[in-house]
Order: sequence, then C-alpha cells, then structure tokens
Amino acid sequence: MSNGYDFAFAIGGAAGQGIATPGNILARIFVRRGLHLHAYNAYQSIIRGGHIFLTIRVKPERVDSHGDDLNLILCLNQDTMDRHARHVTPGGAVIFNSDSITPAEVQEGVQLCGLPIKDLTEDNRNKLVQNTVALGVMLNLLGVEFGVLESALGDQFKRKGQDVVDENVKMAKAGYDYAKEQFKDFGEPLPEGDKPLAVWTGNDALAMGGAAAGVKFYTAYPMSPSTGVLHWMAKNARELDIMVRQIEDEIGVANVAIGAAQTGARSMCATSGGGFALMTEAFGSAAMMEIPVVFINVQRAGPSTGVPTKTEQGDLWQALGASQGDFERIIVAPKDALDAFNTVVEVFNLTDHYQCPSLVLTDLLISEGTFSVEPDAINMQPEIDRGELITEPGDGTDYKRYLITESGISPRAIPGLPGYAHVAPTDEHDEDSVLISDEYTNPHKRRNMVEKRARKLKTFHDKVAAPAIEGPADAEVTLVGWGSTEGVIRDARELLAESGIKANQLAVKWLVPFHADAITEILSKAKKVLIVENNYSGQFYRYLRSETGISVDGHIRKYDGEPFQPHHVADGVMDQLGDKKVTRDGVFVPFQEIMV
Amino acid sequence: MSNGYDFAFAIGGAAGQGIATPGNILARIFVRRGLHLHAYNAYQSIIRGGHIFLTIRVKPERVDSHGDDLNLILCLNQDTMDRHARHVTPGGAVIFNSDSITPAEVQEGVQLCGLPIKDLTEDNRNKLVQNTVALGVMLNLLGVEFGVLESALGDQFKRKGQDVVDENVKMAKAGYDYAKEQFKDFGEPLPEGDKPLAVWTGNDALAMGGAAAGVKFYTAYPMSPSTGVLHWMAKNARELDIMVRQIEDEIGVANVAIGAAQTGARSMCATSGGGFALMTEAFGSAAMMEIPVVFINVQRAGPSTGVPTKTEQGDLWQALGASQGDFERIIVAPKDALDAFNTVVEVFNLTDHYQCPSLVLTDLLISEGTFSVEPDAINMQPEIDRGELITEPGDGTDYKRYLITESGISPRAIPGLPGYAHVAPTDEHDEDSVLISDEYTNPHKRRNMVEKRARKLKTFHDKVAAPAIEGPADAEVTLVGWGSTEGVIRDARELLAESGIKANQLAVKWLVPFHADAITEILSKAKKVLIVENNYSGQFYRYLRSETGISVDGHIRKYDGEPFQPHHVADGVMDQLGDKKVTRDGVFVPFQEIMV
Amino acid sequence: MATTTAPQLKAKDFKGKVDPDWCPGCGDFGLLNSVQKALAELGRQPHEVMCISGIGCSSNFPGYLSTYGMHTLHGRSLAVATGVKFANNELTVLVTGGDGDGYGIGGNHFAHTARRNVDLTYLVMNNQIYGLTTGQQSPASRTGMKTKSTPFGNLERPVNPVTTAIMNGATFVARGFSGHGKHLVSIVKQAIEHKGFSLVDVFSPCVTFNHDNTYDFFRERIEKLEEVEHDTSDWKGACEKAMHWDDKIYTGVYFQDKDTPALNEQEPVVEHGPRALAEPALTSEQGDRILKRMM
Amino acid sequence: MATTTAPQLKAKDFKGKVDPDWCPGCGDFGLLNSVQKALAELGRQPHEVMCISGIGCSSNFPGYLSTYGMHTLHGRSLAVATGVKFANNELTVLVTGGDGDGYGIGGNHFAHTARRNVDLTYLVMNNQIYGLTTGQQSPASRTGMKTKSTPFGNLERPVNPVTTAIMNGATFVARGFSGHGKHLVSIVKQAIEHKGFSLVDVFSPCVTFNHDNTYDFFRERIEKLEEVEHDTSDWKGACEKAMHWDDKIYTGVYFQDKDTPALNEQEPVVEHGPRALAEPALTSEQGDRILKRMM
Ligand SMILES: Cc1ncc(C[n+]2csc(CCOP(=O)(O)OP(=O)(O)O)c2C)c(N)n1
Ligand SMILES: Cc1ncc(C[n+]2csc(CCOP(=O)(O)OP(=O)(O)O)c2C)c(N)n1
Ligand code: SF4
Ligand code: SF4
Ligand SMILES: [Mg+2]
Ligand SMILES: [Mg+2]
Repeated sequence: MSNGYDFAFAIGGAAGQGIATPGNILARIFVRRGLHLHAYNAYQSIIRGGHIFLTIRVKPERVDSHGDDLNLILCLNQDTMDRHARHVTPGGAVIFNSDSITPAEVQEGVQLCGLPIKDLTEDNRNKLVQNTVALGVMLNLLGVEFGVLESALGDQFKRKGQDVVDENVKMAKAGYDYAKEQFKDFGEPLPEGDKPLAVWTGNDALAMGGAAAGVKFYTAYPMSPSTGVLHWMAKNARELDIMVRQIEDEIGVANVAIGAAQTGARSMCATSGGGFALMTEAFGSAAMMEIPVVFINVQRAGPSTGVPTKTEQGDLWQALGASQGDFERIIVAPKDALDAFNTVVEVFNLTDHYQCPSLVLTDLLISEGTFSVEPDAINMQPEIDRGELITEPGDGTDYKRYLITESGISPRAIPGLPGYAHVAPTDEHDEDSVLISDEYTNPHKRRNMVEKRARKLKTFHDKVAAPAIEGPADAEVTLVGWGSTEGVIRDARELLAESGIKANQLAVKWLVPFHADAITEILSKAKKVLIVENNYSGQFYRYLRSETGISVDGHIRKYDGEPFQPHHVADGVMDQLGDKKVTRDGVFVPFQEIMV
Repeated sequence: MSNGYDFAFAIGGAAGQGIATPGNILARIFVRRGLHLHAYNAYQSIIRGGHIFLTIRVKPERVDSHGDDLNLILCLNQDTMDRHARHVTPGGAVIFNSDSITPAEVQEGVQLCGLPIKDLTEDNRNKLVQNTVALGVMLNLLGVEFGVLESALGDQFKRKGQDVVDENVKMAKAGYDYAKEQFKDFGEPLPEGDKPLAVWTGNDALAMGGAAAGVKFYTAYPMSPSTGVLHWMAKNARELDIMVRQIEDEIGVANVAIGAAQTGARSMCATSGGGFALMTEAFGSAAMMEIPVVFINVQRAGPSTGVPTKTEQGDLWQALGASQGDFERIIVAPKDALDAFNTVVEVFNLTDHYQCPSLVLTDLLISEGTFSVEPDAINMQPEIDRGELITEPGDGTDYKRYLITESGISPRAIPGLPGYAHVAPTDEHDEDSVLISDEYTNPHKRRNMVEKRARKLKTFHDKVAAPAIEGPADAEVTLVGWGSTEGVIRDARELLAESGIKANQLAVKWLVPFHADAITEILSKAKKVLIVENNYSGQFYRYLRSETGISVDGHIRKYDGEPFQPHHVADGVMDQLGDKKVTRDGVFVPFQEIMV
Repeated sequence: MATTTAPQLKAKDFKGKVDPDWCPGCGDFGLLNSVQKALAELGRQPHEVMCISGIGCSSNFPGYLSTYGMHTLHGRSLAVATGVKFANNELTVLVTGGDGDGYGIGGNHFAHTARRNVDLTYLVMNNQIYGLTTGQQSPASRTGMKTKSTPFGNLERPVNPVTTAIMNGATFVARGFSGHGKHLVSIVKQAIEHKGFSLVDVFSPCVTFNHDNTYDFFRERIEKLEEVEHDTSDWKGACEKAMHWDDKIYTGVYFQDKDTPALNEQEPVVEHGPRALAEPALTSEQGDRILKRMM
Repeated sequence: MATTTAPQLKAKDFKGKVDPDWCPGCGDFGLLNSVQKALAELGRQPHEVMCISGIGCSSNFPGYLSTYGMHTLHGRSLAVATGVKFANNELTVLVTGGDGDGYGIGGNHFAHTARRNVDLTYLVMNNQIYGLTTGQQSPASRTGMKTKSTPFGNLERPVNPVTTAIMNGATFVARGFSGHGKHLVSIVKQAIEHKGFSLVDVFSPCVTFNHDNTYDFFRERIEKLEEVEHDTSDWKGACEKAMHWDDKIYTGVYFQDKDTPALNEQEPVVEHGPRALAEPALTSEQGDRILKRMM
C-alpha cells in the first residue's frame, strides 16, 4: 500500500487465550527498534470466550491506521483460522497449532505454518506457552535475531521469576528454530528506525495530558472504553500528587469534579456516552457557575448500552445538546493519541481562561488503540495558564464574582482566600451572586448576565487556529472528517493517489466554538466535498450545515461497530466520483469484510 | 389593537397577597359569559413576598397572546403601583387601596380609583377581603350586573361555608356600589359570547390529553413549570383508573415510565429541562428497546437551575441531543393549550405505531398559562391506535421481538401473554434479543439492526402533515416560529398590518422527524424570512439550517425570562425591514418594558 | 392467566435461548440454576414471570431465562421493575444484577424501592467487584482490597446490603451463597413468595477479578441462619448478625416483616386489573365529568 | 491560613448580603441563626468555611451566610462538597438542604458519602415536604399525609434519616429542632468539630405547606437525648430511639463513632496540602519517570 516497509500482523483467539501478552511483546520490540505502529484490538463485551482479533501495523514512518492488509496471522483457535486466514494477502503467512487447528483455504502464495505444539512444547500443560512458541516463529519469519525476543521475554516475565523467563525463552527458541527449518521467511528483514520510540494507548495519552496539565483531582466511574484513564490515574496518582476518586455514579463524578474545580484544583473526569448522558445536568451547571472543569466522553457504538466494545462517532449531538438552555462551553475532538495528549493540555488552559466547562469528545478507536510515539514529542511540563485568578488576600468588600466586564470574564477567587467569600449559584444571579429569581426576576439583569457569559468566547478564535487543508490544493475531491478519522483518511488519500485520484482532506477538531467562517471559506473552494464519519445519521454533516449552511456532495458513513479501513474510504470516494453504484441517497456505506 | 372588544386586566402584588383567587373568579366569569381569555402570570421562585403580576386579556374571539395593552390594573401593593400604573393605556383605570398606597403618575386619561378600604370593609381584619372589594369595583367599571359576581363568589367560597360567602358578597357589593358612585365606567359593557366556554391551564391540557389518550400510568418528580401535570393527575387519577407515582428522582421517573410502557400501559411523565437532562439516558434506552413512552419537557429559562418561574425556548438542542448514539424518536412542540391536548393524544398513537419514545417539548408560557377553550373542541374519547400488538396467546416458538421487517416495525407482545416471552435489551441485539456484543459482535447484524430501526420513521410524513403558511401569500415578510410563539406572532401580524406591513407566518410544530422538504419549499417562496424565538442562540434557526441548509434574513430573539408581547415582534420586523437601527448581527432583541 | 391448567415445568424449561457467557466457575451460574429450580418448584409458567436487570456480567441474567425480561440501563433495574409491577400486578417480577449496579449507581432506587415495599424479588449477585468493566472497586469491596482502581488498596468501607435494606424498610432480607445451591433455592422461593420488597444478597464469586472473596473464603466462614438461633422478626439481631465478616458470615433469611402491605397492593386502581390491559379510553361519563369542572 | 491572629467574630458577622426570602415563621430561620452562632463560637473566619447546598427553599441557605458557598443542583450538594473537601482539606465544609434534596433525589450521594466518612457537616432542614415546588410528598412525608401529589393521603412509609445514616456508616448522627435554638447550636458545633461525616437532621417546619408537622407537633413530642439515658456509641439504642414518632421524638446526638478516620485524612496525597494550591506542573523527574515506563 505504501512505498517501503509496511507490515501488519494479527493475532486471533478467544478472550482468555492470552492475546494481550504476545501483542505487548511485539509492540515493545517494534518501538524499541524505532518502528512506528498502530494497533487495533477487536473484542467483545465478555470476559472469557468470544472472539478477539488484534491487528498491529508496523512502519518506519508514522502509522495512520490499522490499514487494509494482513501479512501474518496467528490463529489461536479454529475460529480465527476459519474467519480470517483468507484475508491474509499473498506472500503472507498463517501460523497455527497443527495439533488442534485444521487449516482453512487461503489465497495463493500464502504460507500455512502449522506448528506441532505438543512436540515443540514437550507437552507443556500451560496452554499459554504456545503463544510464546508462535512468537518465536513470527520473529524468525520477520528476520529478527533471536536475542531481541529473548530480552523482550525477560522484561515481560521478570516479575514472575527467572523460571518463567527461562521457560518462555526455551519455548520461543523452539518456535524460532522450527520456523528456520520449516518455513520461508519474508525475505525483507524487519527494518530499524532512527531512535527508540515509546508506546501508549489513547487512554494513557488522555490521562497523561491531564497529569501534564496539572490535574490534581481526577474522578470517574468505570465505563468502557474510557476506563483506561482511571486505571492510569489510579496507578500513578500517588507519585504525581493527584487525588483520584471513584464515585458511586457518573452524576456524582461530574459534581465531585465541579466541587474540586471550584475549590481551585484542575479537575477532570472521563466516561462514555451513557455516563455522559448522566453528567449533562452538571455540565450545564458548571457553565452557569462559571467553573472551569474538563470532561471526557469516549464514544462507543450506541444508542444506549449499544455495543460496549465497539467504536463510533455517535455522540456529537449529545455533546452539542448536553444540558438545558444556552451556555458557554468548549468541545474538541482530538485526532490521535498524541493529539489527545496535547489537546487535554490546551483545553485546560482554555477552560481556565474562559471559566467554562469543556468536553473532550473522543472514541474507542483512539482511547483503546495502541500507538507508537516519539518520547520527545510528549511535553510533560507544558505552559500552564490558570486565567484571571485572584491570589492575594483582600478586604474584598466590593468583590463581585460575576462582575460584568467587557470580555465577559470576571476575576475568580478560590475558596479559602481571605476577603473574597462568595457563592457560586446555578440559579441565574446578579454580579454579586444574588439570585434574580429571588424577590424580583429583573429581566434586564437577566439579559445582561446572559450576554456577559456569551461574550466570553468571542475571543476563542484568536486563541485557537482554524483547521487547514492537508494535501494537494488542486484536489478533485476534499474529504472532511472530524476527530479520530484523520489518519485513516490520510491513508485513503494515498490509496486514491495510487488510482490516480487527487484528494485532499480537512480534519476538524475544535467543534464548539466552531470555525464557521474559516471552514466555509475552505470548503467553498473545494471541487467536491465528501464527509467521512463513523455514524449513521451524519451528525457532523448536520452540525456543519447548522453552523455554515454548507451542503456537501456526498457521504461515507460506517455504523457497524468497526472502524474505517483505508479502502473503505477510498471505495466510497471512487463510488461517488463514478456513476454511483452503491451510494444511496448520497451516502456510501462500506462493507465490513473482517467479521469480528 | 384589534377591532371590537379587547380588554386586559392586571393584578399585581406580593406572593401571599391572594392574587390567584380574584384571578380565578374573573376567569370563570369571563368564560361563562362566552368570552375568550389568555392569562399570563409573572412570578418568582419564592413562596411569600416578591412580586406577582397577573395579566388577563379578554376578547369575544380567540385570544392569541396576553397582548400589549393594560386597560385596568389592581394594585395590591405600592410596588405594583410604582412599577406598572404608568403602563395603563389612556381610558384605563388603576384600582388601589387609598389607605395604604400612594398613587403614582399615570398616562393622561387614566382614572385613578382609590378605595378607602378601611371604611368599605368596616375595618375587617382579613386582609384578603380587600381583593373582593376590588372585584366589585372592577365588575362595576366593566358594566357587569352584580348578580354575576354574586354567583361567582358563591361558587368560589361555598366550600368554606355560607358565612364566608356572605361576607365576600357583602364586600363585593360595597366595592360595586362605591364604584358606581365615585368612578366612571368603561362605557362599553362587557360583551357576551355565543355560549359558555371552559378554562384550563396548559398543564391541565397536557394531563387531560394523556387521560384522553388512555394513559394508565403517570409518573413524575415535581419540577416547575411542569408540576401542574402531576397535580392534575394526582387529583383525578383514581376516578380515571390511572396509576400515578411520584418517584425519588427524574432518572427513576423515566425508568419507571419505561417499565410500565413495556408492560403495556400507555405511560407518560413530565419534567422541565434539568429533570429531562437526567432522563436522557433512559430516553435513549427506550429507543433501543423499542418501547413506546411519552416524555414531556416543559422549558423554563436556563441554563442550569436558571430562572425557575420564567419562560424560554432554550431546550431544543438538549432535546435533539438527548442521549448518546443515533436513534429513532419523535419530538413535537405544541402551539397552545388546546394544541397541547391534541398533540399528546396524537403523539401517543404515533409512539405506539413506531414503538419509539416521544418528547413533547413545551414551555412555561403554555403550561402555566390560563386559556379559554370551547368544551366541544376537547375530545375526551379520541381514536386510540396501539400499533402492531399481538394480543392472542400463541406457542410463540418462532416469535422474534425485533424481527427485521420492511417497515422496520416488529410486532410487539406484551409481558404476561403466553407464548411470547422475550427480553428487551439496551445492548445491541439480533432479531431474537440476543446481545450482539456477546460472543461475536457481528458487524453485519449490527448494521441491519441500525437500519431496521431507522426505517421505522420513514413513513412519518405520510401520517403527519407538514406546516403551512398562515396569512397572505404575497406577504413581504414571513415570520417563522416554533411551538408556543404561534399566537403572539399572529397578534404581531395584526399590528404590522395596521402599519401597512403584510406579513405571514409559518408555525413549526413537529420537530423530529422534520418536514425538511416541505419547509424548504415554503421558505424558498418567501420574500424575506425572519425567525422569532425565545432563546439566546437561535436554537431553532440552527436546527432549521442543519436540516435544510436554509439561511434566513434575520432574527427576533428574547432571552430575559419574559415572553414576547406582540409589539416586541412587530418592532423587530419593522426594525429589520427598515435601516436596522437596533438589530445587531442580524438579531433584534426587544426591550422588556414591564419589569416583573 | 390460566395457570391452573398449565403443565408443571422443570428447571430446564426455564433455560433461555443461549448459554451464559460467564467465565467458567463464575458464581452467577449458581444463582441462575437456583432461580430456574425455584420457578419450577413454585409452579410458575414462563409468561407469568418477568426478570429485569441492569448492566454488568450478572445483569446478563434475563437473557438466560425463558421468561419475559428486560435488560435495562446500568443501575436502573429496580426503577424499571417498579413500573412493570405497577403496570401489571399479576406478574412475578424478579430483579437481577450486580453489587455495583444495585448498591453503587443504583443505590437510590434500592433505598426507595425498599422503603416503598414494592413487591419485587431483588437478587443481587454480589461479587464485591465490578466484573464486566474488568475489575474495579465496587461499593461492596472490602477495605484494603486491591483492584484496578485501587491499586494501593481500597480506603473506603463497604456497604452492608443487609442492614441498609432493613433500615430502608425492606420487608424480606436474606443472604445466599452461589456455592450452596440448595439453600439458595429455598431462599429464592421464600423471597418470591413474600409479598413485598425482598432482597437476596448472593455471594457470587468473580473468579477472574476478585481473588480475595473466593468460594473458599466463603465456605470457610458461612454458617446458615437456619442452623443457629435466629429470630427473623428481630431487626436488631438481624443487623448484628449481618455485621459479621472476618470470623463468620451468616446466610439465610435475616429478616421478614409479614405485616406491612406491599405498596402496589394499596393503590386502589390496582383492583381494576393490570394497567396494561385496562381499557385505554375513558368512558363518556368520565370525560364529561372532567370537562364540567373546567366550566 | 492565619486564623490565630484573626478577630473573634460574632454571629452577625456570618450574615450574608441579603435577607432570607423564606416565609415568615419558616423553620429554616432557626437553623440559619444556629449555624451563624456556632461558627462564631467556634472561632471560624468566613473564608475558612464553605457552605454547599442543592435546590429548595432550604437550599437558599448559602446565600444568607458571609462564607464561601455554592448553590448547586437539586440533590447534588454532597457530591459537590466531596470534591470541595478533597481539593482543600483545610476548609470547614457545611452542606445544607432539604429532605427532598438530600433523602430523595440526593439519596445515593447521602448513602455513599456517609459510607466513605468524608469529613462534611450535613445539615438537613427536614420539613417533610417539598417546599419550593409548593407542597408535594417528600420521602420524609409521613404515611397518610395529604399533599398536592398525594391528595388522598401518602401511601408510602417515610425514610428514617437517623437509622439509615447510621447503617450507611455515618460517624456522627444527630437530630435537632428549629424551635430549640440553643440545643441546635450545641448540636451543630459538635457536628462541625466531629472529624468525619456528620448528619444533623433538623425538624424545620414548613408553615405554608405542611400543616401536620408543625412547631406544636414537635414541641409536644420532643425529648432531648441529653436529658434521658442514652449511649451515643450504641447503634442499636440509637436506632431504637430514632424509630419513635407518634409518642415521643428524640433530638440530640444519637450516635458518634470517634474511631473511624475520615476518608479525606487517609489519602496520602492530602498530606501535601490542598490540591487547590498544589503546584500544577509536574517536576521534570516525575515527567521523565512516566515517559520511561512507556519505552
Ligand atoms: C451509566 C453507565 N455507567 C457505567 C457503565 C459501565 N459498566 C457496565 S457494568 C458496570 C459495573 C459492573 O459491576 P456489577 O454491577 O457489580 O456487575 P458484575 O459485572 O460484577 O456482575 C459498569 C460500571 C454503564 N454501562 N453505564
Ligand atoms: C433535577 C431537578 N428536579 C426537580 C427540581 C425542582 N425542585 C426544586 S426544589 C425541589 C424540592 C424541594 O424540596 P426540599 O428539598 O425538601 O426543600 P424545601 O423546599 O422543602 O426546603 C424540587 C423538586 C429541580 N430544581 N431540579
Ligand atoms: S468477570 Fe467475574 S463476574 Fe464476570 S463472568 Fe467472569 S467470573 Fe463472572
Ligand atoms: S414554603 Fe415552607 S419551607 Fe419554603 S420558605 Fe415557606 S415555610 Fe419555609
Ligand atoms: Mg459485581
Ligand atoms: Mg423539604
């Protein structure tokens, strides 16, 4: 698909068959070698059984999606063989335990690598060691020297003692040697990058973004696919001086976060769509009380409980409509893991500046995706700007918390500071926090307060850059996406280029306030605009139109739980540029080939 | 303002001064006489004190808004005199207790009717009897024979015993006679209509719509301005065979309603914006489980707790964005009390037909407004269509609750019926309710289910008529409103006509599904389109654009808590048709003269 | 519903369409078997029973029964079930779920449903952990327990479902253990037959994420209330026994109040039959009476 | 915070900017006066105190104090206050509200905040009715009470805040009466000084909507626990006394557990001072350590 090295592995089996461990070992080996990767793990909402399918794509350059091809697959059960062996591309290989798994039909030129596991493991009763044997086989086929695997196994298992390390090394070696004898390697050996990289998930990145931004209070109620943020925080909190609390429900979480934020801590919480539904009332209350606090909604396939372990971009309108009334807030959808890290940092500065709640709207594809990252790109000590804070004690006799100012921003004093005692109310209030529904509901005061708050965000576009076109200016088609689809659209553009179609892309990230003018200007110059989004109803399309009036030329949408692969997008573009065979009502819905 | 009789009273005082009683007596007298009325009560969120200002407008024809003029005002305290006496139009009168209230400046030709209450009441210690004296004065000025008031007082006080009736009649007579001697009556006596009318509030209408539609389960948690629905239901439930439950919170309410609905009862609940924020997760779950249930959100001024006793149309985007994911639902905004009644009936048939949740989105102006109504217009035995229900026991071996059908509608069996046992899940599921996140998340099954549900509403526009233009086809301006503003826009058009401006109007009621094609067609023919709405950000405008791409010519918005009066709208039209003095960024915001 | 002529069913007749997806050894199997047995022994027919759950491993329960069911939102099962029972008083309504679902996010419905004494049978598979989300602290997790969200040990004190249920007004409160199937069948049957809100808190080990409160942990400690001196009408004694943990843990029926009527029995409109089946339209007299009051 | 050099304030120094808008005679005045006195007598300065409420007549409370405050959402005060206390452990955090706010919609936060033993002083103005919404049944309304939502009489049994607080793990549980100001001051002071979650359930008559539970109703029944034999370490006796109603109602401190540490005291990061004031940035060692683990 691209020039140069580009390799995709998969490991498939049932939950409980230990797919995570070889996945982690491979990822570490790759990033230490300086290779980039992106991994997507397809799994179900059950703890044991079912079907898990982990895809890891590796390249010397940034990896933008989990790609279209499968070069090597490790089948841990018959089911994986039956479902996926046929997806391996010519020149690839299928590894399996030939004692228990019957090979399925494969494409021409695909090597079937059956392993006599019973023999190779000397009848070891630990079922998981077959995974280690297979790792040996894989690394041999990839042309990696055994020592690399040996040291990776050491790292992975050292906590379990030298015996376990030794056993695993032995098993890996058995596989490695068996492969050397029996199978044909891939020829091109695994390349090496310039310098070692690091590996993280999107949830790690969100949590670390918070830590770097100075979050001192994190709270959550577990909900897939956002729970990883809680796990990271719980593990690292004490050493980073962060207070972490799991609360009884998401309503509690949101309100606890608000209390901590009002009391001066940078405060964050994360959930998924159903949890955020429960948080919306509190989200609106933070806006009314003008409390800076950051919420994260990691989208999964809905509606309702939906498909808990599957991805979707289906909560945009929920985010836009969160809570009653008109109020000020920031909504942003990061584009990948590193962007998620940077976005959290940036949004904390904005939220403190504007004294309003913010929502980071991301999805499973990012949050549970595994990404390589250059460690230097992660700034753990970014600039922190807490906005208009009063920090010196005063006599505070004429302090007005909600002072009407031209900017709409009223200087903020944090509870505990002598001389600035005040109340933050969720009822409409005057400058001095007195409820205007009390005694007299003065309509003029009410109007002034609404307008004061609304003025705050008028400077937002001075602080946050509008999105820009990436790709050739003279493209015949412009692909518009938001949030997590940036990478896959980039890959799709490459595919299209190979077919002679010039495409560029606009990746929108800042959703509220919306860069309506800039985007209108950009899109008015485009020859043909297609919107790519991971939901049924075209939520971004309808929002784009609500803010700009722009109607576009077509749509590529997916809502089957699985993320886009590059060819899904490319197929959609070609279909819509052609005489429209599959596209219905302007919407192309790609077919999901890999059944997981 | 209009031709013919058109009279507006006001009564102002503090909470606890007993404004409701004379208000009710007047309303009963008017409707029994066959006169139409609309009353708006401005009050605060406190139980005693503050300022209450009740306006009742009376006409022989339908009354579309509380109007612009005040013809007669009863000041129960000095504050009312100081704030409002100057708003009485020439030819009008101001009634007050001259023992305790100092007259304020009034417009020329306004009669100041001071009452020596101490004398007239013979120093009665019950402060409330002065209201009865004033009633006598008012009815004398209106040219109504005393017997009418006498019998109305009898009805009002009979529960309290003959002594109380007698005392009140005596007091009223004292006022009546005093007025005859001292003041000039209005000349034109109060007309009589064809036949007696009835009187109700919007909350009564919503509740009665439910009762007529066959609601057998009503549940709520109190929240202004929707609490009246609960009060009506609680009072009438037993005799109408309706189960009514107050639950611990709105989350409980929504889920209890869903349980009852799944079990076959027509089930309804009402709340306001903050309560609905808590219900959104459940709203989405009803869509996933395909359970027909009706929610009511009576909007008040937000955000957050906001201004609890004030009106706004600020929850449209909350309604549109209620809950995560894409799902099927119906959203409708009734236009007045009678329409609210009819809408509830209609929406129950639709919601049963489509097996999805519905939301009636209304506001304080309707719910707490008092309206006259022709009793014949209220059909308490409307047609009830429960949709595709299986009612005969079966062996049910191949019953599939979520059968994929062409219409998207799957026949529904109600728990208790032998042979049709099934589970309704909030997880995505196959036709037979088996979770697809279990074992295998089959993306094709997922896609089929999403599309099945989405197909359901494709026939909606065959069942529900699109809105139509009211007023001259060749108007120079088209005023677009939604929900409760229909009446005031109609009145404003009359005002505009008097100034020689031809305006027509489009009142949109059905919001989801949206009549995008029909509305586009209508508006594309309009010369100039202005949108009138009672919120800050133009929520309907942005929604209209999201669904149609239409950008309009201007906006008239109000967000100070008080409803539009006709001249507010007319002023906005004239300003925008002229050389735009007040309109900023295309938005005209009227000034609220009456400070309440 | 003509239950008299219906055949007496067996436990297996209450098996659902699919097999449970629980981990092998999960405690939830124990309750499932016991419920199927209890329903059969009580002579219920599948259509007479409705089983309502929230979200969690344990909340997949209704899918494994052949009765009517709802698999609702996380924490909301009792609210939904309240609506079900008030709409059709004739259904036997079971409510199933986890400790997080019921005592965590669902805690308010738990307290108020108990207080109202709605006639529901609430079966909580208490594994002292959040199973489905892969092992975080639950409100029932013991102090000190290491979980993914409390890697340094849980600092909070656990909820005591038995004592809080009693104080909230539940009229039948029991504890069971998945490992003691026969005992559990007997408890579940009593709970179903009790007219009013009944809680059965079932120790249902999560073999995957809770390595503290295992089958052995419970086996070593459990003593059956039926085998010791215990007066189920004495709330003080019941609470006292429910507070044991480290030394001894009692299972069985802790408390029963047979006098307080169920709320659903008290609402006069219930006498007119299930709301579900009630004639939806008003009679013309009803309509006219309403209209008259407005004039 | 330099409280030692600050002047000793009077009750009136804790008066807020505006006068209460409560109905004349409303019970809430009684608690307001008592809190102002208690704060003065305890030598607090306004900036050291934060008062957090929900929504309701009673929840307007923070607006009538000169301290820091938040007037949050209906039912959410305890959650917000938990965040406040964890962000700044040095603040004296009062939480005020109504029976509907706290025991109805806020019931889950009530149970869990008690269980966690967060060091908050929770003062509930229990008028057994929803005041601000003009008089509906509250979870504390007595059975049989006629309200706008129960015109034929309430069929539900009321919550017992004292017994449920004790069983949920509250470490200080008391009852007061607005009509007994001095007694209330003493209770409030003890509650504030208690380290851990303290509940003071205050009978605070709604003179406008509750005509059953009036000042006289309480005056006729109240007996102070200090004046009878009572052991505040005995939960059984406390619960038993809390169950009296028709004959006798006890006010005073029902229960206190001085041994269980407050959750906020147990979190090691608290030792580094208020989160609010914690240096927001990480040190470079902290950052590097994190990055290293990813490689
Ligand atoms: C509103 C909401 N929040 C969070 C979740 C995620 N979630 C699913 S199950 C669960 C907890 C499961 O624990 P428990 O109820 O004890 O059941 P178990 O899995 O242990 O049987 C959570 C937090 C959800 N589905 N919905
Ligand atoms: C989410 C939500 N639901 C409902 C309301 C309406 N509401 C305001 S106060 C109140 C109850 C007040 O009762 P209580 O808490 O006992 O306080 P009181 O007025 O009696 O002091 C209710 C239901 C609200 N503000 N928010
Ligand atoms: S994770 Fe625990 S609770 Fe869930 S199925 Fe497995 S053993 Fe049972
Ligand atoms: S309504 Fe009741 S609670 Fe509210 S202020 Fe008046 S007396 Fe107090
Ligand atoms: Mg659990
Ligand atoms: Mg109350």
